[in-house]
Amino acid sequence: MSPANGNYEEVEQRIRELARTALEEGRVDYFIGWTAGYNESEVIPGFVRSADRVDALVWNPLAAYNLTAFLKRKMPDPPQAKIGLAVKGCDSRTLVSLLQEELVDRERLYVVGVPCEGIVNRRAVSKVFANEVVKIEVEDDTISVTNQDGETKQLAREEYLLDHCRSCKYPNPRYFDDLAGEAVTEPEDQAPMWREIEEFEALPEAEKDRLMAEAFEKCIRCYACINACPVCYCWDNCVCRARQPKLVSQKVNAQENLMFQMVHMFHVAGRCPSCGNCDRACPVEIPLYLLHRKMNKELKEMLDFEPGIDLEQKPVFQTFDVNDPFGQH
Amino acid sequence: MAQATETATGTTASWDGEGRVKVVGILCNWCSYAGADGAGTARLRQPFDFRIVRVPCTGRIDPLHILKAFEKGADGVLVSGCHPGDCHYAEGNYYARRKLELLERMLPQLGFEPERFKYTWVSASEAQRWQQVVTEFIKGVEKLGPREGRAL
Amino acid sequence: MAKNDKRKAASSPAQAADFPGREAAARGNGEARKAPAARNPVKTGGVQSDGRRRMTIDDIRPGATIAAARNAAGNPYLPEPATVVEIVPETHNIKSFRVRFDDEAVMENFSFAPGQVGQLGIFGVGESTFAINSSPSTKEYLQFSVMRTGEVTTALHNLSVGDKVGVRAPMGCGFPVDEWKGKKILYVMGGIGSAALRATIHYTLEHRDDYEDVTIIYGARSPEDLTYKYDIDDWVERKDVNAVITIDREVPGWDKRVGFVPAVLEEEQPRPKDTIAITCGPPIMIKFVLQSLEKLQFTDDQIYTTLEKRMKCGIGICGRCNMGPRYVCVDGPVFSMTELRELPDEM
Amino acid sequence: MKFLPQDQLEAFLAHLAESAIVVAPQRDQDGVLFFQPWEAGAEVEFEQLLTRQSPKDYVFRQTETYLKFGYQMKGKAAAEEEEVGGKKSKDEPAAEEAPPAEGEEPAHEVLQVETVEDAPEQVIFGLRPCDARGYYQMDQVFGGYGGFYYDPYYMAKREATTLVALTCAQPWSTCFCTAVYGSPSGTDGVDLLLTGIEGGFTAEALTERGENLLGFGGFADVGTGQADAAQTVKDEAFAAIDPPFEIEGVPQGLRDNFEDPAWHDLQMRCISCGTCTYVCPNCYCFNITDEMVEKSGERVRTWDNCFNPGYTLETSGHNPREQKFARFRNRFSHKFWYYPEKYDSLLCSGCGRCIRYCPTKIDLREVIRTLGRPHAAEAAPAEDSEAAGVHAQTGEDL
Repeated sequence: MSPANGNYEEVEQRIRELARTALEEGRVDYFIGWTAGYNESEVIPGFVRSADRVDALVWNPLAAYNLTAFLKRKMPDPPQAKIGLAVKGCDSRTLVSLLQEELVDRERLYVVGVPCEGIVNRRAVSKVFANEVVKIEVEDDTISVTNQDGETKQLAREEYLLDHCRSCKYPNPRYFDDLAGEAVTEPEDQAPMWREIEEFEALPEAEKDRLMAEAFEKCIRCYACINACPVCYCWDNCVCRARQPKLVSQKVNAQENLMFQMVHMFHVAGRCPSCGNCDRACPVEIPLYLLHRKMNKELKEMLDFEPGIDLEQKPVFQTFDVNDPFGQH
Repeated sequence: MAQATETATGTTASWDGEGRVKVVGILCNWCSYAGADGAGTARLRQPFDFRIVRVPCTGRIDPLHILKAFEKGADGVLVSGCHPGDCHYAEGNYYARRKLELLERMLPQLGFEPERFKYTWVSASEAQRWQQVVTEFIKGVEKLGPREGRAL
Repeated sequence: MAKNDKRKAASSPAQAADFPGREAAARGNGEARKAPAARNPVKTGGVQSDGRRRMTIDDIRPGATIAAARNAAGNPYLPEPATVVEIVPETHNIKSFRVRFDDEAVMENFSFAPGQVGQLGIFGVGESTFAINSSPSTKEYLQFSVMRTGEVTTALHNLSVGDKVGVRAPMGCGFPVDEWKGKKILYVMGGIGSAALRATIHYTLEHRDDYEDVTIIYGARSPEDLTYKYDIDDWVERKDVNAVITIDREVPGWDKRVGFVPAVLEEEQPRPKDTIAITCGPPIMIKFVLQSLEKLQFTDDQIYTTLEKRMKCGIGICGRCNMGPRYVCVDGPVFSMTELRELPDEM
Repeated sequence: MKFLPQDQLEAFLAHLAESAIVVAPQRDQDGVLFFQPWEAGAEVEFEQLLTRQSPKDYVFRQTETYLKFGYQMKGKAAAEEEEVGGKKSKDEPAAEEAPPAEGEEPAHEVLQVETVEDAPEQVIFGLRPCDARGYYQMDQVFGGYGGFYYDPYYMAKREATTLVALTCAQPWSTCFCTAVYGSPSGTDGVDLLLTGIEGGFTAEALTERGENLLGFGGFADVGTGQADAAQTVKDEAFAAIDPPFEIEGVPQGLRDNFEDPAWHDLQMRCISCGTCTYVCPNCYCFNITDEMVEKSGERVRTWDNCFNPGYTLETSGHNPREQKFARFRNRFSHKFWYYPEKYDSLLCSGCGRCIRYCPTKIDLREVIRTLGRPHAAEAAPAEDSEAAGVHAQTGEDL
C-alpha cells in the first residue's frame, strides 16, 4: 500500500459534483454515498435524493461500508428507481460479481468510482481507549483518535488499516462510469497477501477446531453478515431461515452458527472478493474475513481465479473446464 | 441383537455401531452406486459401517450437504460419481468437481483432518476399485476415530 | 437516599408496577421528568377499550385473572398430551381431527367459548393454531380442521387414529354469544372459513331459543370443496335455520345455489336491524363481503370476524401476531369491525 | 449505604460466587466486552461503559430448550425392526403378524416427553442501570402484568437473579436513558447499586436481596464525604446526557404517523438484520421450533425479531409485514406505542446499543424525533417529502 496522498477533500468534492450533476440531470433518482454518522468517528451509508443535499456526502478513510449491498434487493425488477452509487476498489469487485450474473440492471445504474488508499480498521482503533472514541481523523500517515475526555492518540496509519487493505491489489475500481479523482498507483510489490491465513493453516487441526468453536460460540445469529453482504442475494428467502430444507436449525450454538456461516460462505464462493462488509457488520466481532479470504486463497490456487475482476468472466461455479487441474482420478 | 463382526481395520465391534465410526457415502446413481452394487453382487468384502445416499448425479451435491452430514454426526464422508467425461448427464460431475475441490480445501480450515473427506470417481464396472476405495477410506477414518466435541 | 423497592414487578409478577415516569420523579435525580398521562386505560385480555366484555378464559375459569388461572393450570407452554380418536376427511386437502386429552380429568373439565382457538402440535414437527370447531357442548373430543399447506399441517395429515399430539387450548377470545341473545344471526363464510365458525354455529343452534332468525350463507369453489357436509345436511333440513349453500360455478347434479358468496349475500337481502353478521373466509372474500354488508347498511358494530396470523406462543408474548397494539392470539382472534377500524392496517 | 474498597472487589465477587453463579463483564479473545460467568482470577472490566450485548441472555436465554422428546420402539420385536431398518407403520402393530408371547408387550412406538427447567441462583454483577431496567421492563410482559399469561421460564430465572448495578460515571454519546425516564444511576430492577468513587464503590441496597449482599465482611461504613462524592458522580452523569427527544406524546405521535412517508425515508439504510434487537436489553420476541435429530428432539424457544422476514410469514405465503419499512416501523412502534399501551411501561431503557452496533448506525433518536411527534405529516406535508416523492416515483423501497 502506497502512502496516502491525503487528497480526500478533493475526491469528496468530486463525488459531490458527480452526484449533483447526475441528480440534476435526472439520470438517477437517488445517489448512495457515505455520510457522517452519529459522531466524528463514524461514516455511514447516506441516501441523497436532491442536488441540494449532496454536500452531506463525505469521503475519508472511514467510509468502509460497501454500498453495493443496497443494490441486491431491488435491482433485478425493472422498471424502477435509477440509482447512483459510489464504489471503492473492493466494492466495485462485488458489483462486477453481480454484473457477471446479471443481477443488477446496468441501465438503471450510475457508478462513481472512488480510488481508495485504504480504510481505517475502526474496530482496532476504537479499542485504544476504554471509553468512547468520538473522533477519528487521518492525515498523511497518522491516524488521530480522540476520546470523550478530549484525549488524543496518534497511531501509525499503516498499522491500523483493515487487514485486506494492507495487501490490496485493486485500490482502483474495476467498474465505474465516472472516476472521482485520479487513480491511485496500483502497488507493484505486493505485501504478503495471505499472511494471517498461512499462520492459521499452520496450526494443528485440533487447535483450528478450538479456535473456530471459540469464534462461533459468540455468534448471536442476527444475520447482519448476510444482510450486509453485497453478493449474498437471496435476502428475504435465505435457506438458513427455512424449515425445508433444514440446513441450519434455530438453535444458537457454536455448531449451528458455524454451519450457518458455511452456508453463507459456500453460497458466495466465486462472487465474494472478501470486501469485508460481513466482518465489519458483525456486532460481536467474529473475524469472518479470515474464512472468506481463505476461500479466495484456495480459489486462486485451484483455478487462478479472483472474483469480481473481469466483467466478461463467467462465474466460476457456473462453468467448468474439462482440464481443471484437480479431481482427475 | 449384538453381533460381533470385523471392521475394515480388523478390530471387532458390535452390530449396533457402538465404538464404530459413522461414514456417509454420497454416490451417483449411474456409476458409483452401480459400482457398489456390483461389488455386492460379486460378493466382494465391503465394510458395512457405511451409509449410502444415492443421488441422481454428483452435480446435485451441494458442499453443504456434506457439512450437514458432519454436523449431524458423520465421522467421514465419501463422495463418488462417474469419471470425468463419463457423466450420465454429460457434465454434472465437472461442476461437482469444482465445488467438491473447494470443500476439500476448506475443510482443514474448519479443523477437519483431510482423511475425513474424499471425492472420487468409480464407474459401474469398477466393483474391484470400489471395494478398494471404500475400504481404504474407512480405514483412514477409523484410524482417526469418531469426531467428538468438534466445532462442526 | 430514597429507597424504593423496585422489585415489585419481579417479586409479584401480576401486580401492576408504577409507570416508570413516576419512579424517575421519586428518585430525585436532577430534573424530574413527568410521566405522560395514560391515554388509554390498560386493557386486559377480553375487556375491550369501550368496556365491553367478551368471552375470555376468565369465563371458563371463573373468579381468577387469566394469569392466575393459567398458573394454576400449569405452564402455558406445555402441551397437554392427547390422542387422535377420529379423522374425518372433509375435502381433498382438509381433514378434521378429533382428539381426546389423555388425562380423563382434563378432558372432563375442558370447556371453551365458541370462537376460541387451540394450538395443535406434533412433537418433533411443531405447533400451529387452529380454531376449535367441535361444539362447545361436546365432551367426547375436540375437533380441529386442518388444510394441508405447510410443515405442520402436512405432518398432521399423515397422522393415523391413535397417534399422539399435543394440544394447548383454549386460547384467545371467543365470540360474544351472550351479548347476541335476542338478535338475528347471519353467518357468511367461504371455504375453510367455516372451520372458524362451526363451533359458534353449533352453539347458536343448540341455544336456538336465545336467538331470532339464524341464516347461514356458505360457499365454496365446488361441491367437493364444501366442508362439514354432515352439518350442511342438518342445516338444510332444519326448519329454524335458513341455510344457503352455494358454489362458484355450476356443476351437473348440483341442486343448490350457484354464485360467489358476496353476490349471494346481496341476493338474500338480510335486514340489518337487530342482526349480527359474522364472516370468515379467504381474505378476498372477506373484503367483498364487507363491502356487501356495507351496501346492506350493516354498521361496523354489527360485523364480526375472526383473524389468523402466524403465531408461536399463543399467549401474547412472542410478539408476531400483533396488529398495532393488539395481539390476535389473546385480544382476538375475534374482532368486531369497530375494533378493526381502530387498528393500524397490518392485515 | 456502605463502602466497598477497591481491594475488596475480588473478595466480594468470590463471596458471591460461593452461593451463586456470578456473571460479570469480561473481555473475550477479540477484546470484546461480554457478560460472562466469572471464575476466580478472571479479570472483570468496569471501565468500559457498556458490554456489547445486554445481559438479558442470562434470564431470557437465546436458546431455551423446554421440552425434550423421543420416539422409541418398545415391546417385542422392536430390536429386530430397528435392525432391518423396517418402517413399521404405527397403526399396524406387529402383534397382527406375530402374536406376542404371554406377558410380552406388542411392539409399538412410544412417545416420551420430558420438561426441562433450569434456573440456577445467579448474580449479574456490574451491569448498568439501563440493563437492569431492561429486565424491569420485560418483567411486565413475562410476569403476566395486566392479566396476561405468566412465563414460567423467564420468571424462574428472573426470581433467581440478583442485579448488582454500577452507576455510569461517563455516559457515551449514544446514551439517552434520561429521555426515557431512566438515569445513569437508575434503580429500576436493581438490588444493589454501586457507585465508583475514589478508592472503591459506595453500595446502596435497594431491595431485601441487595440488603443481604451487604452482609459481606469487606464492606465498610461510608466515610465522611463518600456519600456526597457518590451523589456528585450521579449528578454529573445525569447532567452529561442531553435528552435527544421529549418522550411525552411519542406514543400518540407514532399512532398519528403510522402511514407517514418518513418511515420509508428513515429505513433506507436498514439492512433488515436483527442486530438492534439482539443487543437490546428489552427486545423479547421469540420463536418456538421443534428440532429433531432422527427420532428424538427438542422444543426450543429462540430469540426472534421483527426484522426477520419469516417472523410474520404465514403458511399461505401472505406476509402482513412483507416490506422492510413495515418491519422497521414495527420495532419502534412496539417500543414506544404498542408496549406502553398494553403494559404501561416503555420498552426502551436508553442504552443506545442499537445505534452503536447497527451495521449502518440507524439512529433510534432520529426516528423518534422525526416520527414521535404528533402529526409529523402536518408539519411536513407528504407531497413535499422527499421520501414520498421517491416512493411515488419508483414505487419501491430499497
